[in-house]
Amino acid sequence: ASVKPAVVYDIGGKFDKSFNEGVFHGAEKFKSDTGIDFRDFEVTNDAQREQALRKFARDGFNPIVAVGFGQAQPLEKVAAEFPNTHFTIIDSVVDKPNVQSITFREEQGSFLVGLLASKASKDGKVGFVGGMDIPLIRKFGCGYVQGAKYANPKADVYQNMTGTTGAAWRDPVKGGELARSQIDRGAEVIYAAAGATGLGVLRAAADGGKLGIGVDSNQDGLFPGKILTSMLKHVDVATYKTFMDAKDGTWKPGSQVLGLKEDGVGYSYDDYNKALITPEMKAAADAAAKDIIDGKIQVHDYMSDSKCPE
Amino acid sequence: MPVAAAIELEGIDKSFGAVHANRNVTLSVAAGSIHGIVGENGAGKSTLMSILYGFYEADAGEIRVGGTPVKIGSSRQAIAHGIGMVHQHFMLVDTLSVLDNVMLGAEGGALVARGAAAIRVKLAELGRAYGLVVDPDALVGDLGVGLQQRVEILKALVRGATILILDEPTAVLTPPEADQLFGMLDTLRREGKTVIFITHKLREIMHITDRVSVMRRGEIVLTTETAATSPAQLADAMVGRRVLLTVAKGPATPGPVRLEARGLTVLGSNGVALVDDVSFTLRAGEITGLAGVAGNGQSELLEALAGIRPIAAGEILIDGKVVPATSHNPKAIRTLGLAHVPEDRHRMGLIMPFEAAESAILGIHTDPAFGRGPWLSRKSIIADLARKMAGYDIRPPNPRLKTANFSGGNQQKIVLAREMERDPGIVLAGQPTRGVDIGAIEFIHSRLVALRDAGKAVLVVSVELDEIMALADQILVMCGGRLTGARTPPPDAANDERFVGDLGLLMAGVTEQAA
Amino acid sequence: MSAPITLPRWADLVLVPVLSVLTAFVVGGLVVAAIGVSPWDATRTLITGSLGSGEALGFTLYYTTDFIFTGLAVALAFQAGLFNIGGEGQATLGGLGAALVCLHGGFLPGWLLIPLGIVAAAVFGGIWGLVPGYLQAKRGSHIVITTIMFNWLASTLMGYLLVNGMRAPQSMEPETVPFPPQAAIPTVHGILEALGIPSATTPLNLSFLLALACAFAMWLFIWRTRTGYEIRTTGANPTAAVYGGIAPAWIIMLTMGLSGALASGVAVNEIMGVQNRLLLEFTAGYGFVGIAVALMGRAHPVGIVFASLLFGILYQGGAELAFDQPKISRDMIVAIQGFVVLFAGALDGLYRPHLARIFTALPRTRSGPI
Amino acid sequence: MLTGLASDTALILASSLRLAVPLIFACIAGLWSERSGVVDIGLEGKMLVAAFASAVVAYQVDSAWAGLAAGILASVALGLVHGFAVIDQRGNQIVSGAAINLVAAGLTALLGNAWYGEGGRTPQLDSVASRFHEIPWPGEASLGAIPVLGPFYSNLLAGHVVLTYLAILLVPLTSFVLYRTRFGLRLRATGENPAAVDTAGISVRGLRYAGVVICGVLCGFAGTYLSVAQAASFLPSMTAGKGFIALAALVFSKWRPWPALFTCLLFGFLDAISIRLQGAVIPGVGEVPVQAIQALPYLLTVILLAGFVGRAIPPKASGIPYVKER
Ligand SMILES: Nc1ncnc2c1ncn2[C@@H]1O[C@H](COP(=O)(O)OP(=O)(O)OP(=O)(O)O)[C@@H](O)[C@H]1O
Ligand SMILES: Nc1ncnc2c1ncn2[C@@H]1O[C@H](COP(=O)(O)OP(=O)(O)OP(=O)(O)O)[C@@H](O)[C@H]1O
Ligand SMILES: [Mg+2]
Ligand SMILES: [Mg+2]
Repeated sequence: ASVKPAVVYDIGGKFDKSFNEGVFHGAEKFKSDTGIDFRDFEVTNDAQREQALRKFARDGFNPIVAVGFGQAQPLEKVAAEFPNTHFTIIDSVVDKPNVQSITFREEQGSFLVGLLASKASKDGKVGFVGGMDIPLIRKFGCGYVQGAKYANPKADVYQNMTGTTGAAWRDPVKGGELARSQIDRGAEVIYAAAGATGLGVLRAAADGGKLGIGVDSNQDGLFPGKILTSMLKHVDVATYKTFMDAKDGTWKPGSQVLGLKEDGVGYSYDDYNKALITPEMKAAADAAAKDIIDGKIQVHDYMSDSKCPE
Repeated sequence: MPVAAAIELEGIDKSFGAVHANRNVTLSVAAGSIHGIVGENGAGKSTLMSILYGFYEADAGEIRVGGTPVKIGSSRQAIAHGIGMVHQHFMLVDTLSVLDNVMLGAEGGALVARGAAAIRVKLAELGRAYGLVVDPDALVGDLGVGLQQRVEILKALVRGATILILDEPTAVLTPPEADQLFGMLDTLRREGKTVIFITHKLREIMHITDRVSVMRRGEIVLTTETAATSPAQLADAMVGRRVLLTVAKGPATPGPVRLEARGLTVLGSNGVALVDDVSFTLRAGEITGLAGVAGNGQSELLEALAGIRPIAAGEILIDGKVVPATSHNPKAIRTLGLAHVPEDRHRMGLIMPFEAAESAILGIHTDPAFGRGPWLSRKSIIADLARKMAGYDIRPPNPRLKTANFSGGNQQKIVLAREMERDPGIVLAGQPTRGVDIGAIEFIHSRLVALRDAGKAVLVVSVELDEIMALADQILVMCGGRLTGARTPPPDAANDERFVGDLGLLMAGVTEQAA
Repeated sequence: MSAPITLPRWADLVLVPVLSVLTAFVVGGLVVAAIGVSPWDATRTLITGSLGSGEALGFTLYYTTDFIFTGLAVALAFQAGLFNIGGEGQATLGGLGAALVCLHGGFLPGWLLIPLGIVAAAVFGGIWGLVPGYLQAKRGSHIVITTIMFNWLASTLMGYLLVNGMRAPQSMEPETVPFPPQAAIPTVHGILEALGIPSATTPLNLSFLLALACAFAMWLFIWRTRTGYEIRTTGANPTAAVYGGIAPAWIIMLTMGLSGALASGVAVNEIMGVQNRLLLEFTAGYGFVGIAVALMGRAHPVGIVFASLLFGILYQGGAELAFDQPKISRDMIVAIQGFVVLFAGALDGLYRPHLARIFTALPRTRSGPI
Repeated sequence: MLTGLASDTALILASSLRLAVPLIFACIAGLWSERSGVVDIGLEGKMLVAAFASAVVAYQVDSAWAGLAAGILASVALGLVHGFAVIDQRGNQIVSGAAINLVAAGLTALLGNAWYGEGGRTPQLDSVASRFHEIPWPGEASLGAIPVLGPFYSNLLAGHVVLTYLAILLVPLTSFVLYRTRFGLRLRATGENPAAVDTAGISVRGLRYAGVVICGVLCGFAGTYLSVAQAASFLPSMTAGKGFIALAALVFSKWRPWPALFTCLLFGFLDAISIRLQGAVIPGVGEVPVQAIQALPYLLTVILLAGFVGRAIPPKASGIPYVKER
């Protein structure tokens, strides 16, 4: 089938060093593998989401990837208008016959990096710096805390959110200060789930002789030897697969929840951090991953009840 | 010419847009002399001096200093040619000390400290030589106007001025202060310095100057040895026709008290009493004149009576009833029948960017005559001003012209028409003829007298003693915020030397007890 | 010499702003060229993308609606001599007001719920404007600084409420549940379709008419009522206002309250007209655009409607441009806005002397020397 | 215990200082401009442009100092636009400042995106030469061990980037130039009564341009600090309102250098404390919401402006174009 893929990013923008960027990388990979070009658009206000989706659909683009939970409402409308166009929404669920919904179990990946952080620290003092204070980010934090406590029940997790507006994704200075304050209190490993703000967090950790943990894509190479690992959220894979499936005619609507089992989330282990993750740590993480997949460990999802078990 | 000319102006011309402020002015000032310049408001005196001082640039003409043609493009060049100027509106920085003000532009080095020491010495010398003593460390904003003027003169002298221009220096001085100034000018003249002295007061011209020039409508219409002229001749030259210095009015028939002030006190922002325990009454059918040198609390008193300034102590009674604190605001006081012609029409009385018709309803804009309920009917406000324009001969008679585009005199008439046509019981008129030509002055004076004769209580505040004496049935004098005296003028008061002298003492704060 | 520059009224109201805006566009064009995009292509995309089709026009007018509201808000404050930079925050609070009514008033019929929502938006936005007004009038705080602080406070407050209290349960997004359907302000395409006229789906809704009505109402209020007169007097000459028995403190608070209410029209358009739920940052910087709009429109409602249309074209056309040209990002529009404010606002004296010279020369050449 | 407290205090103060540095530069920048009579709400925009230019040049040339120079140049250029608009063209100063903020926000993001294709972000400054680094002081570790005083030495005094020390030095320097030199005297007078300066034979225009240029230079430092010292790249709208906070600080300090320093440190402290306070549990109230903490500086600004500084009287002539002939 001839595919004409398109992507509509969320307000954070294509280069948010986070999931929008992951989608972009997946689409780029598809382009370089197949030679099929794609179109994309960054929305700047709420009304443009619907506008962009409709415009792409009308211009015959198919499939169209909508990034971010903010697109759910507009997609619901536009998907109904264009029943023959295939849509994939990431991070939210839209129940329509021509929509594929992909969500991730970020709490599971965060659990694993929490476990690693706890193990990498001497006395279980670790930190978490979130971007904007929204449920999704609390979900990351909650999984992280559970992992850290799983590895060391006495673990101490410092949690900070950078802000309450969109600017919180783009404030590395504040991120850096938050990280420093956690370091001052004794944190040895800091997990940044904060878009570009995370760069400041990781840098502060590196400068302070501590370890950072990246998010979404593999950020281990940013400060080699100073980043313990990255919590991987394979939006790139999901995007690539959507485009590929569409190309091969195997694209299917419906809802997918990608967790550890589906290899939707995970942690990075490569040349950059081999020296930081001892075999013992790796074994513990892999064992926990297996237990999660087998259901022996239940990682609580903050989104399910807006609460995080203490 | 027997004496060398310190300054020669030839063919100076200057326009501000439509206003032709100086027309082909030629003037020669002899070195070592005091040269007076007189002329009506707006005649172009200040403009001419500002050109000489490099503050404005002339459109045409030549300036010669000591015989050599010079180009004075900035005040810096004027200073370099030995010219110093004391402006009509002081050019001082209130938040700086006297020393800093004097130093400004003559610091004597990149660092202030070194120059400051030198200037301190100089100030002390000048203080001794001319009796110009000022505390160099006082903040200029804290000084009275008299002392501020001293600072201005010191600024010029410190810069080594040999030619000193004084623009209406005596307007802000009490008679004794003025005498002291004249003493100083005399000293300067004896030292061979040249003084150009601008004033409205013909007495002063006759007293101190060697020569005098009269300006009218931007031109010099007369230059003569002072000894060879008379006040009457100068006045005629200023106005261009014979001047009636008196107002035609019959005897007053005072009625009941309309307004009474009891122990009024008004504080300035720094807590100083600007009006200090002032009590008086205004009667129906009588014009009360409030005399005093500008800046002695008259303005504040007027604004307090009109409800604009809060009163710190005392009370105001209108028709025998105390005005409660809740009614002490312009709106409520207006409804009690008080009209107020403010001293400064630009700042307070009018709204320059508005159409004249809109300026002409300020303060009465809530009047039901101008529209139903919340609405303002343009038709009726335009018709209203059109009617008043006819009655007050306001030109051009176009209510829709922008207020700013009327001449000063006509702007003043708009204010007067607005305030007087409301048929108020009490009229407060602050400087009603300031900046207004002689024809309009006569008109305004006759209006005020007509109001009196119609049984209104009228208070006229003026810094022009002649105006007070021409109009008032009762004269109050203020100095330093206090009422220093109340007088009933004798017949032909203006020519009564003793009476004028008495008022002068009161204006200087010399009260009966002390006298 | 620096004569008082008097231009014919039409030149002052039309020619000078048009020249200023043209200059801004020329400078914008230079920037576009500098980053390697043909200004001509960009202009073509801008125009066809904003006016070339029913859909484009719908979006353009939808943006125009927001800008009319915020432009009027800034202009009203201008009339009283106040600089209200707080449109963002006021609109945000307006959204809160509208949402509270819409979420809790589901039992009401639409004809009652919609007006109530609008009133609530106006009241909430008005209060958020009135408080800085009060602080300026009574405490002497600088209104520019306070309104900026209030923008931040509003977005923080909204963040808190949407994450903690008002968020739809089970929802990822900091936003409320959708409003009941009858709370939605009818859309233009919905109406057209109901009339059997096929039309593109756009967010344009009847708030547009409300915006136009507000423009007319503001004109009536400012130039035809006693209170409007008091506001203008306070702005033009505060001392004269006091003399005239006008209490500036009251006028400042009133004006800021009304200004905030006008700004919350953005909430009516966005929250009740388009999104039908309350969400974060729906104001999207429209409050700041209002400053540019008000300056360009000379603080006059008619001017503001036209300036809003221009900015609507810029926004919609600019989005198309960003669609078409990867090198041009959404920020281009912000920069052009800045140029417009600079040339139409701060540098509007640039052409005046030259124009005045031309105008004074014209009749002379026509009538010949006298 | 005591040592722990001292160490905590020192750390919070050090954090306050770091956060205050851009405010100090910007606030003193505003002071110079407004003391000369030119109101500048465009501090924000100038900082942003400086942050952008310095990050770009520091990256391209691989030199932090070249970045600083570029930041200063860019900021001064924008300042001159403001100067031209308000000094020569007598435009409205608030409006011109607002325009500058918009132009800066738009152009930096636009150019950043056009050049590097990362949504306006500039590349990370990874090399040592391209960033300002914290300068180690002798014996930081050993002296830091001294109880109570140690932490203050090693955390608060030592180990800041060079710009931080410059920011602190700037205050006495400003104070000296403003109050002790001819230039300062004239500049202050210009802000209060330009006519007095003019009649004293001094160019008002020259002094106001001087004020505007100094303001530009200092905003250049502020912006460079943000992108080249504090962060390691430029990000769109990374100033995040610091220019306005600096303006508020200027009002509090009543346009005086030393109080300006203390006000900026206070704001920095509020910010630092809000970072530390996050997640803290207050007895009886429970965990303080992030939002409440974050609103604190804004709320305090409003409250301080409304209550505690009283009426701050700006330089009398600031905001008013100097027009000789009405
Ligand atoms: N800067 C200016 N711009 C425009 N017009 C001006 C300016 N200065 C003075 N004028 C006008 O020029 C004319 C002459 O003014 P000038 O101040 O020289 O008068 P004057 O003789 O000093 O009057 P007064 O006795 O009131 O001081 C007046 O009509 C005045 O309005
Ligand atoms: N800025 C202006 N724009 C347009 N017309 C003006 C302006 N200023 C003054 N005029 C007009 O020019 C004429 C002369 O003004 P000017 O101020 O010189 O009057 P004047 O001779 O001083 O009168 P008055 O004695 O009443 O003050 C007036 O008729 C006035 O309407
Ligand atoms: Mg004069
Ligand atoms: Mg006149």
